[in-house]
Amino acid sequence: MSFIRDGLTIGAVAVGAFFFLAGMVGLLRFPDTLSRLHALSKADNLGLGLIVFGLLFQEDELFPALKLVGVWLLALLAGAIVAQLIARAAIRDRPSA
Amino acid sequence: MANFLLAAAVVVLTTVALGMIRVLRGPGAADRIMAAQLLGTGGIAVLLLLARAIPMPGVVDVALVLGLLAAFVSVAFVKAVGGPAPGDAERAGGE
Amino acid sequence: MPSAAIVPAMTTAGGYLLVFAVILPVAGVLLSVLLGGRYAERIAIVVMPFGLAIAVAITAGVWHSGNVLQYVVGAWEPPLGVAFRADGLSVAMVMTAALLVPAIGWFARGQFATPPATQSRAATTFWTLLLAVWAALNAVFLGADLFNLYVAIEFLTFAAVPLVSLDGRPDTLTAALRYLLFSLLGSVFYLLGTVLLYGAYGTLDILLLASRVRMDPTAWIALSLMTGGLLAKSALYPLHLWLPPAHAGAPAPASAVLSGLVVKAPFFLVLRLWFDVMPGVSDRTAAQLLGVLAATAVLFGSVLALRQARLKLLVAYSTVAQIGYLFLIVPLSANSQIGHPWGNSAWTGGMLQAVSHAFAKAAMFMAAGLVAEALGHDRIAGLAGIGRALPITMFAFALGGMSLMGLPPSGGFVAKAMLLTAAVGEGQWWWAVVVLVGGLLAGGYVFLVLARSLAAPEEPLTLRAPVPRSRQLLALAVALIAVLLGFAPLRPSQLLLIGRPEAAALGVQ
Amino acid sequence: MSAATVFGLCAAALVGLGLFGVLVDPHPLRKIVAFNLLGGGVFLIFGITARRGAAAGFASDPVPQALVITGIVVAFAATALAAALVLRLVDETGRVTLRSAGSGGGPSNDAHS
Amino acid sequence: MTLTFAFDAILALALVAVAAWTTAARDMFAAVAGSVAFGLLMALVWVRLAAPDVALTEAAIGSGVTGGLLIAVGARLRRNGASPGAEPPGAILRCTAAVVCGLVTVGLGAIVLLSPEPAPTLAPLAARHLPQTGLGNPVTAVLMAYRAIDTLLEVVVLLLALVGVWSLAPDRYWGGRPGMQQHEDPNGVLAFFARLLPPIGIIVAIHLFWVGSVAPGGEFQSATVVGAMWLLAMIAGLVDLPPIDRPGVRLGLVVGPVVFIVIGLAGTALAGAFLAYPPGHAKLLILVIEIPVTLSIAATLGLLVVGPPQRMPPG
Repeated sequence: MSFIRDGLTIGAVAVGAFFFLAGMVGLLRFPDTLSRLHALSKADNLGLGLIVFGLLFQEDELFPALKLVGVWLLALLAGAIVAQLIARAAIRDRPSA
Repeated sequence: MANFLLAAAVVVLTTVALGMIRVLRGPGAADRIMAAQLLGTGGIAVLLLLARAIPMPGVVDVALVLGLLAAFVSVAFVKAVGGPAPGDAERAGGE
Repeated sequence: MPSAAIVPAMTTAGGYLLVFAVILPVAGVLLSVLLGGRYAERIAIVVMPFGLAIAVAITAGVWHSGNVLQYVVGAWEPPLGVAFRADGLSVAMVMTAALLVPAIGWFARGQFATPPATQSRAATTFWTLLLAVWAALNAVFLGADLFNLYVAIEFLTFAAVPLVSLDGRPDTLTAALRYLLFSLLGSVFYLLGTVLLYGAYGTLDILLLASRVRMDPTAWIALSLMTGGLLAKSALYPLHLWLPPAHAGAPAPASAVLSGLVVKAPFFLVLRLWFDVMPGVSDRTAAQLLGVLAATAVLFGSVLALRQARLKLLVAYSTVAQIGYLFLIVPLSANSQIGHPWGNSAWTGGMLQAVSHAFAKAAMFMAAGLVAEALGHDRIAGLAGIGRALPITMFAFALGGMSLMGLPPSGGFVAKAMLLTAAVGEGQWWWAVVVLVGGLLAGGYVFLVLARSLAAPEEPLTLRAPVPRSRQLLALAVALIAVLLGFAPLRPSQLLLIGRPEAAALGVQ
Repeated sequence: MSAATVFGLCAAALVGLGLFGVLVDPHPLRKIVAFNLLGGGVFLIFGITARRGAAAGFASDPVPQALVITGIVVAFAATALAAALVLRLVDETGRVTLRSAGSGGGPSNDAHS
Repeated sequence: MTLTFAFDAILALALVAVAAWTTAARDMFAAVAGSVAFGLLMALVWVRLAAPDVALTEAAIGSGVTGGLLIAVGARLRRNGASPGAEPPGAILRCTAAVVCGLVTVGLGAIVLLSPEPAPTLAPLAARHLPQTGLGNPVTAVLMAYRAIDTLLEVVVLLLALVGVWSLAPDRYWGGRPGMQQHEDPNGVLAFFARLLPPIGIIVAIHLFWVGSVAPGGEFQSATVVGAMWLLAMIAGLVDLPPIDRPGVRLGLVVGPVVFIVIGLAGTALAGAFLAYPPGHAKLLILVIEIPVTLSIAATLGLLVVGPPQRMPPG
C-alpha cells in the first residue's frame, strides 16, 4: 500500500513542482503584464494544489490533512482575489491614466 | 521519500529565487505584486514540503501565517499603488 | 571556574526596591496613556516623590550594607533568568536621575502645564515620555543582564527621540530622525556583541560573564562592536553629529533631560563593559585609542561651542566636549599601574564628572530655555542686558559653567582635578594637557555668554514674556547642586567603590 | 557544512550589506530598509547560536530564539517610528533628506552627515 | 545531506542576492518590494535553523506587517512626489564605508567559522525548569517566565513607539482618527475579501495562541495576525479607526502591560518575587497575562502601521 501512496505522492508533487517552474518561466518571459498574470495565477495555484494533493497521501491523521487543504484554499482564495485586483488596476491604468 | 520531497523543495525554492528577479526588476508595480504573490505561494509550497521531509512541529502553521500575511501585503500593495491621490481620499471605489 | 562562590545568585534584602525603581515609572507611563492628556502632568508629579524615595532607599541600602543589592526577577536565577543589581556606580547614577527628573519636571510645569479643560499634544507627550526616560535610565543603571540592558537602551531611545521633535518644526524632525538612526545603529551593534558573547560563553549575566570571559578574538570583537555602538549613542567624537541639532532643537526641559541624563546611559554601559564584564580583555592600545577620541571630543567640541551664534547650540556643543571628559576614564583607569582600575582617582573623578555635568548641563539648558522664552530668541549677539533682566537665571548659567570649566569650588573642579592627578600618576601627562586646555576653552565660551549678557543693551531690553521667579530659582538650585558636589567628594567616592572588590577579584583571576 | 555555518556566513554578508546601505544611502526610507537587512543579519547570528546550542532534546537553544522574537518586535517598532518621522518630514518640507534644514547658525561641520 | 546543503546554499544565496539588490536598486519602490521578499526568505531560514517560533514571528511581523508598512510609506512618498533632497555621498566616503563593512563581514564570518559547534547553551537549564512553568514550548517559557521582564518591557517599548508616532501628529489633529477613511465598493472584490479573510485570520490567531504553550506559536504571532486582519478590514473601508482619544482605545492599548504588572506584583506577595508564579498555577497565570497582552499588542501594531492621527478630532 505504502508503495502506491508513495507513487501517487511522487507523481503529484513532481507535476506540482513542474507547474511552479512553468509559472516562473512565464513570469520571466512573457511580454506584458496581463499575460504574465494569466500564466501565473494558473501555475502557482495548480502547483501548490498538486503538491498539497501529493502530501495528503503521506498524512495518516485527519486534522493535519485538513490543515494542508486549508492552507491551499487560503492561497487559492488570496491568489484569485489579488489577481482580480491587479487586473483591475492594470486595466484602469492602461487606457485612461 | 524524504529525499524526494527535499528535492522538490529545492526545485520550488529555485523557482522562488528566480521569481525574485521579477519582484526586483518590475517594471510595473503590478508585476512586482504578482511576483510577490508567486513568492508567497512558492514559499508556502516549500514550507509544506519541508514540513514533511524534515518533521518539525509548527512548520505548517508558518505556511498558514505566511499565506495570510502575504495576502495582506498584496492587498496593501494593490491599495497603495492603485489607491487614491493625496487629496481625494474620498474616491468612490470600484466600478 | 571561580564563579559559583562569588556571584550571589539570590535576592538580597531590599532588592525589591530595584524592580520598583523601574516598574513605578512604567506604571506612570501606562496610566498616562490610559487617562490621556488631562492627567499626564498630575500623574508625573505624583510619581516623582515616590521615585525619589525609592532612589534614596536604594542608596541607603547599598551604603549601609556596604554591598550590592540584587534582585532576581521571577526567582529565576541567572543565567536562565534576569537579575537587577545595584552597586556604587548604579547608585550614583540612579540618585542623579532621581534628583534631576523631578527638578526638570517641576521646571517644565511652566511650559507644559496641562490645564484640566484642554489638552495638548506636546504637553501630554512630554510628561509621558519624561517618566519613560526615567524608567529606562533606572533599567540601564540597575540592569545586570546584557540583553535586558539592550531592551533598556531601546526603551530609552523610544522615550528620548520624540522629545526632540516635540515642536514639530522641520529642523527638529530632521534632528530627531538622525538621532533615531544613529541610536538604532548603535543598539544593533550592541546587540550583535551581545549575541557573540552569548554564543561564546553561554550567559548574558554580567557577573557570570566576567567569570567566564577569556582574552580571545570573539570577546575582543564583541567588545569593539558594543563599544562602537554605545559611542554612537553617547555621541563621542566622531559620532557626535546628531547631538547638537537634537539637543539644541528640543524644548528646554527636554534638552536638560537629554543632555544631562540620556547620554550618560550609554557611557555607563561602556564602563560596565570595560570594567565589569571584560576587565582583562581591553588592552592598552584600545584604551589609548578611546582616549584619543575623548581628547578630540574635548577640544573639538569646545572650539565649536565657542563658534556658535545661538545659546542652545553653544550649550549642546559643550555637551559634546564634556562627554569627552567622561571617556578619559578609560585610558586613565584601564590597565592602571595600581593593579585594579578603581584604585586611582580617575575612576572617582570620571564618575563625579558624569554626575556634576548632569546637574550643571541641566541647569544651563534650563537657563538657556528661560532666556529664549524671555527674549523670543537665543542669539548670543542679542543677549545684551539679559544679565540684568534675569540675574538669577544668568547666575544659574554661570554656576553651571563654572563646573564645566572646573573652577573651584565645584563638582567639575574636583572631578577634573582628580582626572589630572590620575593622568600625572599614571605617567600619561598628555591627558592632563587635554583636561587643562578643555577647561580653558570652556571658560572661553562661558565668559563669552556672560560678557554679552552683562553688556549694556543698545536699546532698552523688553522681555516678551515674564519669567516666573520659581523657575529661575529651580535652575539655580540645580546649578547649586553641581557646585556643592565639590564639597563632598570623599564620601561619595567610597560609595562608588561598593561592589568593586568583588569584580576586582574576578578580574584578577 | 552545517545549516548553521551556511546561514552564519550569510548573516555576516547581510550585516555588511545592511551597514553599507545605512551608511551611504541618502534616502531615509532606504536607510530604514537597509537597517532591516542589518537587523536581519544580526538576528540570524542569534539563530545560528541557538542552532549550535541544540541540547537536552531541543533542536535549538530556546533562549536566543526568545531574544530574537523580542528583537523582531522592537525592530518593527523602530521601523514604524522612523517611517512616521520620514512622512511627517515630507509633509512639512516636501523633501526627503537628512540634511538639517538650516537649523540656524551651526557651522558647516555637519554637512557630511 | 547534500540535498539539505543544496537547499541551504540556494536559500542563503537568494537572501544575499535580494539584500544586495535592495541596497543597490535605484527605484525606492524596488527596495521596498525587495524587503518584503527578504522577510519571506528569512522565514524559510528560521525553519531551517529549527526555530519555528521565530519563523512564525518573521512571517507575521518581519515580512507581513513591516512589509505592509513600508509599502504604504513608499507609496505615499511617491505620490507626494517627494524629491530626494540629498546626493549620495562621494566616492571616497563610499569606498571607506565599503571597506569598513567588508571588515565587519570578514570579522563576523571568521567568528562564525571559528566558533565551536556545539556551542554553550542554556537549553538544558531551560528544559530542567520547564515543568515548573507548566508549559510545553520552551520558547514561550523563556518569554513568559524565565525572562518575562524583557517581554514586559518590550510590550511597553511598543507602546512608547506608538506614543512617539502619535506625537508626530499636527496639533490640529491631536486626538483625532489616524489614517484616512477608506471608501471601497461594499460589494466589490476587496470588500468581499476583507469580509472573508478576517474570520479565517482570527481562527488562525486563536489556534496559534492556543498551541503556543505547547508548540510553536504564542501571543506575538497571534497578535500580529489579529492586527493585520484589523488593518485589512480598514483598508477595505469596512471599519474606520477610532479617534486615539477614545477611552476604549486607550484601555485596549494598556490592558496587556497593566495585567502583566499586576500579576507580577501579585507574584511578589504570593510566590516571593516579582513576576514569579506560584507553583502549580504558572500555566494558568501565564494564560491570564497572554490574553490581554495579545489584545494590546494587536492594537498597538495595527495603530503603529497606520501612523499618527490625520483627521480632526470629533467635536
